[in-house]
Amino acid sequence: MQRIGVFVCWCGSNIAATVDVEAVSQALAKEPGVVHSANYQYMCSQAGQDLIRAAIKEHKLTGIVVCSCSPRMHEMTFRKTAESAGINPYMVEIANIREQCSWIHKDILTGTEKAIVLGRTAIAKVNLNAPLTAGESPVTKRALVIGGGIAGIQTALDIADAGFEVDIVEKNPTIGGKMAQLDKTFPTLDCAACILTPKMVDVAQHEKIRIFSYSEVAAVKGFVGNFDVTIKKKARYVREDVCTGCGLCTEKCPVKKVPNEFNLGMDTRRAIYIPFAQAVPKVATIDADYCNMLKNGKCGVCSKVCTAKAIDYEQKDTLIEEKYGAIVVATGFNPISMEKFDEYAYSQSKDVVTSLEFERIMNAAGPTQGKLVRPSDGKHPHTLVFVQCVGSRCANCAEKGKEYCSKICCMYTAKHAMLTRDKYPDTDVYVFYIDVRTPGKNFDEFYRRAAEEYGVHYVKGMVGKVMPEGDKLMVRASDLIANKQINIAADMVILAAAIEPDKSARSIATMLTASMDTNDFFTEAHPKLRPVESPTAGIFLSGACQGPKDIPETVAQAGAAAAKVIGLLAKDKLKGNPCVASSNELMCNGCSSCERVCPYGAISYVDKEFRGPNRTVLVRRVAQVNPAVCQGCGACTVACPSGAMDLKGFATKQIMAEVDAICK
Amino acid sequence: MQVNEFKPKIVAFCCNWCSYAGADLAGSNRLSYPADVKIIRVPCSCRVNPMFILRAFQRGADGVIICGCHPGDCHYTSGNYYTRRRMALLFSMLDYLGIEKDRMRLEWVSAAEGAKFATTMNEFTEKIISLGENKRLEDLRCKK
Amino acid sequence: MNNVKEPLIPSIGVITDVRIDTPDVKTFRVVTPEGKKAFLHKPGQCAMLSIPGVGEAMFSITSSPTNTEFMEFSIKKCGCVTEWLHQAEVGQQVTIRGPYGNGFPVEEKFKGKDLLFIAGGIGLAPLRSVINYVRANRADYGKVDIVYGSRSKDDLVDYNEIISEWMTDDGINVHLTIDREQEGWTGHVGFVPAYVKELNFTTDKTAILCGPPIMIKFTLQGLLEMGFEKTQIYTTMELRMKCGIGKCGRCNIGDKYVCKDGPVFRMDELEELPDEY
Amino acid sequence: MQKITREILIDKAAFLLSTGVVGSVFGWRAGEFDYDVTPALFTDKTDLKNNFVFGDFCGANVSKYLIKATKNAEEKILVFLKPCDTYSFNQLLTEHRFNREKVYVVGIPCEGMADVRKIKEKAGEGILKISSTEDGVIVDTLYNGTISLKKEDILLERCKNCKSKKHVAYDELIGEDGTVLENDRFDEVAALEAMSPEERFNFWQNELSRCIRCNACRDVCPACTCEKCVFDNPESGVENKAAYNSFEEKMFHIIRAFHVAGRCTDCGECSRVCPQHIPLHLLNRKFIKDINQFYGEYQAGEEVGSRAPLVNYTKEDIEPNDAVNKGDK
Amino acid sequence: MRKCKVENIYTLLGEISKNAKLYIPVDQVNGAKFTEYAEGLTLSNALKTERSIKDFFFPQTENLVDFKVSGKIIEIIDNRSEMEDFVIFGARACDVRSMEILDRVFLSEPVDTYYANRRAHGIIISMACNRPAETCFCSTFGIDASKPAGDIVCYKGENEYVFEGVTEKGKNLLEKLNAVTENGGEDTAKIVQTEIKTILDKLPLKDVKADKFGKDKTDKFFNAPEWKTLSEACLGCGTCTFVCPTCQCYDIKDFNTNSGVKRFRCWDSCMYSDFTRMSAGQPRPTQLERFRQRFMHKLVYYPTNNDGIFGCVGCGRCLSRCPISMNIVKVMKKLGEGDNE
Repeated sequence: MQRIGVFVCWCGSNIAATVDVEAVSQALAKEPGVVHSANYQYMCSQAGQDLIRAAIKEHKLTGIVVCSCSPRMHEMTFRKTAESAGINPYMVEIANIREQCSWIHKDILTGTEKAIVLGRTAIAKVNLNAPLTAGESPVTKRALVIGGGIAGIQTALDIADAGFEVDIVEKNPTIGGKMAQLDKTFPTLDCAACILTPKMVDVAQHEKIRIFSYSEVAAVKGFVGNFDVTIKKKARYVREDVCTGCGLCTEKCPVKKVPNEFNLGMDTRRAIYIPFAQAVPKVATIDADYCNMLKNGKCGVCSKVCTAKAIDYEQKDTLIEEKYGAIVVATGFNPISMEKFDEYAYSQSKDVVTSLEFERIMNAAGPTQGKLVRPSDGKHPHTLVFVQCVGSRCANCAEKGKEYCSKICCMYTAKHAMLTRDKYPDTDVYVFYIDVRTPGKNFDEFYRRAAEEYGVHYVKGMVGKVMPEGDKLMVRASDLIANKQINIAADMVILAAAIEPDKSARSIATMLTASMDTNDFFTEAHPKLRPVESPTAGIFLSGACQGPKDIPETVAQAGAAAAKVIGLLAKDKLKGNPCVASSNELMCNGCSSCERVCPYGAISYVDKEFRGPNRTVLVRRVAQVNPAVCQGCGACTVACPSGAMDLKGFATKQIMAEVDAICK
Repeated sequence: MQVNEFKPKIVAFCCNWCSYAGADLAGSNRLSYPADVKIIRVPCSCRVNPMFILRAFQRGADGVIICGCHPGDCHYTSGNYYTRRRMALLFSMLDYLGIEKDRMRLEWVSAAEGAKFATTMNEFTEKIISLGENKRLEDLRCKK
Repeated sequence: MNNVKEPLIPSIGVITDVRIDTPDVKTFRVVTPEGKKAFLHKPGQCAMLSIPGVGEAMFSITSSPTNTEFMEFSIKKCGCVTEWLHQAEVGQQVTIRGPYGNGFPVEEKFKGKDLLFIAGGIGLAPLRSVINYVRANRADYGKVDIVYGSRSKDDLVDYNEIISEWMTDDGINVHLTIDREQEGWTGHVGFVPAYVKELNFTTDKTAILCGPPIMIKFTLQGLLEMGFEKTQIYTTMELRMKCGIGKCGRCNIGDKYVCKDGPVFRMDELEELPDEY
Repeated sequence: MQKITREILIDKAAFLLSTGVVGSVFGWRAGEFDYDVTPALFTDKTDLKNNFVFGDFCGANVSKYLIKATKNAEEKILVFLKPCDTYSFNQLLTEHRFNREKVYVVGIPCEGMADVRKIKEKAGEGILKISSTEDGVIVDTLYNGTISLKKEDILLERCKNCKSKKHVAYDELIGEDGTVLENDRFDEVAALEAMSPEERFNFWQNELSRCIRCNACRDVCPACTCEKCVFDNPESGVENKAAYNSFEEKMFHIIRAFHVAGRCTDCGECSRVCPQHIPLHLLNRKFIKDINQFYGEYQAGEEVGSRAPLVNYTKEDIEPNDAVNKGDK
Repeated sequence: MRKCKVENIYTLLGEISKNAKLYIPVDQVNGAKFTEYAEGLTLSNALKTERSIKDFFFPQTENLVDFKVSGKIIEIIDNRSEMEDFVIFGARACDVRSMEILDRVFLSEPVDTYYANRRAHGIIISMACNRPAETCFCSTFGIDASKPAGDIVCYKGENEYVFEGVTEKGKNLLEKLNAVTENGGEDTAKIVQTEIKTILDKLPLKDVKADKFGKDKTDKFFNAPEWKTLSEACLGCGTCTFVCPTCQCYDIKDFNTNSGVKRFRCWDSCMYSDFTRMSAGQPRPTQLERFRQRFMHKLVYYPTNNDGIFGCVGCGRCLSRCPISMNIVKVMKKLGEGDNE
């Protein structure tokens, strides 16, 4: 039998206001196994923890029940407290009498009664707790960064600078991501390429960093500290180690009409190409969908002109197996498709563009060499209408867009409007908005400059319809402040498309067993306190894959994720989660049910000798759990009909005791 | 308050990653639901053994609800899919044995769905109150 | 004693003392809530102790019938009931019913004889009541030899009593042995059966054995080789029991019920039983 | 179709024994009467010739015995399996319960086995002799003279709705193999489903309250091969030896049915052996019916190594709340 | 002797049920079962009830005692209530003998008070077996199916039921029924007995003999090689023990309710693998030992302790219930045959 100490927290008035903490601690003192029961204002405070430590010593406690806030909040805290006083951290259970009790019940009688039941339940469990020790596993001192945008680049650089090896897997032929496509950046208007490309070069030259460009993560096995990752290096038909990036092939290639994705299809490239001048690695890639040689074996021009002999039409996708200790997801974002927003005539008129397309138009390296012209006729536009929140904040149109705010649109639209007015003072620029959101350093000042100094017409209201009429785009909108309908004959309409996580993220999340929210953004382990970690141990989040964010925020998060990775890789050994499944070999009959439901492949079988009746030896096939691989879900425990499989920390007996205590 | 008001006993198994967090969120947002609902934290809804559910009824529970991550969102990738199969068969079997089918329920509640958690518990409790005391799966020894 | 009328309904016992004997043996003192001895018994008889909800188990009463104040049970940790008991503190109530079994024929057969007690490990527990009974009625019995062995010095049950009381008694020879050499141990080292042979007792004694099956087997062999008759040797058995009154069928071996007809058997009686123990 | 007689089987067995293909034969041993045959292992040819029987009363599914028998056997064991037995055989192999190499399976056709209870119901107590005929049996009785009964009236419950005459595992076949049959085995389940919950509750309350927890259903079940059943294991938290009240009876049967769900081949042994005549197969069949309906047709034991529905899933599975409400629609 | 017309039997039963709970065999869906008498119920014609009358005196489960535990304090609660008188009508000779066998166990010192209490309040009206079955072999154990024991013996003739008071209890009850019975019936009883005897001679198991078994035969049979083949197919279920009218092994279990501990007794079976398992080991490790124990107990151990009376009554229930059709007749024949060689 345990010697249990019960500690009821007031949480200031958070608990004490609707739960009679004194009554709870008195009632729980009578429960079996309880030898000490106390209450205190803030159990999680230093003083509160000291109180627990003292009681452990004084009453020779073997188990602790803390009636306080959610275990998701302070379970760790109290486990550490217990450990520091010499008892096993897993002898601590939390009764959640704040979130599940005091905060939701107004009546003190009800609250107190329920708190007692919750406490009793935790006591019943602790009575059956056993000390658990975490297993140890070694750490592979290398990190994988999935995605080579600014988030991935920054994370990789920070980790590598700390002395650890980092591999970046980028699905495109070059790293750089969305930022490489941008022209200027708000609110300082420095040129994106000027600040990004040096970082790309740093990455390329860093001795600790390897770039797997034009590659994808194909499979992930293992667990924190010990991931086995299969990387698929797609065939680019150019030998990376040999190609000098001279670009001769891209000039001679006869296939000229390939839509250039870097410019969002607004111009063309060749079948062999280097995405942009500062690409890293600066290596050509053959687009197999267009290359004549690969399609029908007729051409071979690039091979002929390549003096470095880098062209290899026989190249195949290769699989590379690597071990990593930590994985950072930096899969980024994309603007949503405008297909469903027909009211803006995106598909009907070339002059209706998305903001990212506009960004390319404004970019000196873009399809128009930075000249603002209409995509349809190359004429200079005079009236430009910017539409905000296209697909963002769609509370009532979730089937078309997103419910969330895409966060960056207000600022880049201000930037676009400002730059347009700056370069082409002859233009009329309208911005239609629901709200203008500028909560960042120097953001509001930036927006006001656009509106006030640059004379951008900000109109609160939404655009109802855009109709192409002749070479004009008739924009019908409402002005909510003036409370009237307005019609504008525009030359160009720029849509601030909502952003969404990259489509590849979903399958990556599945491979990583990392959870996602309903919008496919990766969930963080804690929205406030652990914003750069995934709930899955060893998986970290960097950049827009976790939620919409601008460059400064992305870089900050990238650095934070790197710091977390460094913290992990700096350890030689990792302590595992001791709440893992284990099989009672005496009960196991080796039927394989558990193995089939294990999502981690943590269960294997061995033939083992057992003592049979009359001094005989029987060999039986029995299940064994690899505690380092097991994540403790418990699926196997229910699949096992013999009850041979149990889960430490959530044992069948413990849960049954909890059921009993609740129903008592 | 009425003297003979039926206070049902309801056991809610909540997975640690989604539904328990959803319950926490309900708490943080002060969304109230009946005190008759008591939560047992399990790592994943797939830890819930049918034996636990029957045990709860034996010990006097009037309703049992299991909450897990939405399909596809399981922290352990597939746990809730197994739960879904197990519970579909178990509930169907209990119904077949003439046990009121509304006494047991499976709901998917994400960590973000504090409001859903509270509504679900309110609705479930209401349902159980309308069904009355659990008579068909009771163990008289456990009645006071 | 209400137990005569209602054999399956226990009465309350209170643990008034817990003594740690060895790392896995504790001795519990049990009295009624009024502070009296729960019932009278013979040496070698047993009682059913239980903790409601945990289980009931049979234990031999280790204290002597001549002790009129309380009963003692030396209990080795080896199952859920015993594990629970080992956690119990003074003041804990348990339930008790008994006495069960035949006990040793201290009056009928042992009187006037020289006695040789041979015990191994926790096997001393049932013999202790006889030894103390004999000590209390010293005049009725001849010379007493006690051979007691255990794994180590720390595993010798009742060590203090052996040293301070038994060894100081006249006419009692205590021969202690442990399985392996141990620092601070100056006594004999070796297994009990070998030690018994070494001591080369005269065959006019009545031998009383208790210990693990392997010890019994080899000691018995040794005694027979030394010239003892089977009718001179007694032992006490342990088997799964539930009712204690020879009805539930669990401890049935051949035509005997160990809880009622045993647990004490003379070797020749035991040999007649089918080989199932 | 060739009628299988004991002589044919004895000859086959004797041949395989003498050629050393097998070291022993698992079959049925004659009893006191014509109907009380016992599964038995034969090693001796004389014993085989004198005591081996095969006939209308060899209903017992002997596949489970192979677990024990193969453990001690040095040589191969010959086993005669009826079509339905082969499903259990495969299921046991799926669960790695014995070594296939140690068994030599001779598949034998089956025209349905007789239920002596039904004969007694019709012919009364005092049965002196039962002889098989082309389409039934002739019963000599103490009190009612000689009675002849039609086979379809005396078939075992499970044979009335035979699911398959096809052997899904064998090394050798005597006679021709049959096919998987269309059958009405879910009709009884459907009839229960059509009742009101109250009626269903009363039905099962009445049936299950007769349970004496002798564990025959479990001990005979080829899917119940746990080293130690949770109901025998004090550590499991659900151990109960004798059902004290109707809850424990339900608990036992629900959990047992759940544990074999997806693994039960519907061999019907549980109902056959129940001394209290509880139609336990209706629990297992309910699970099979649900599985077929929710997750697609699945026959346990049809294929060695197939993945049981409860250790499998699809992302589009039915929601439990919809599963129980399906009847309301 | 007293008699009553066949058509008046329900009047008589009604009379009995006025003063005590009366149980009569009634055909249920799955065989005859002793059912509490109520007007409108019809007596079963079946030879045997599915379960024996053992259930009335030694029920499958019964609450022995309750405990309340709070902290270190235990309270013992004996919650037995006053036992009502009851009458069982229509017990067969074998079942009645089984009571004698159980009495020797439960009523020997120390007396099992639960059993004794039920015995004291129960009256058994036995009924001669008009139509013994092929599985009957009570004569093997010296039981006369034409003249059963019991508190009252009843013979069912063509037109009348005849009653004979045997014990004091029985005679008293019969006296109370004077209003619904009349004197006589001796002839009918004789006729019934003779008829039964003729049939008994035709039973297929009439030649099963128990004389090779009995007192002090342990050595002879304990190590017989036949046990291996006999026990080979045994599933280790408890069917035979639970339908057996004389099996009386039990277990004592505690059940932790939400508010206390209930200690109850339930049937157990020596056929179960955990029957004798203990922390120190398992004295009967395989089914062979457990199987042997059951039959040795019935045929050797019990007679040794009980003046040669066998622990089997030849009711034949195990013959028809065993899932694998293994039974005591096969055991006796096989072991007996071994003896001849």
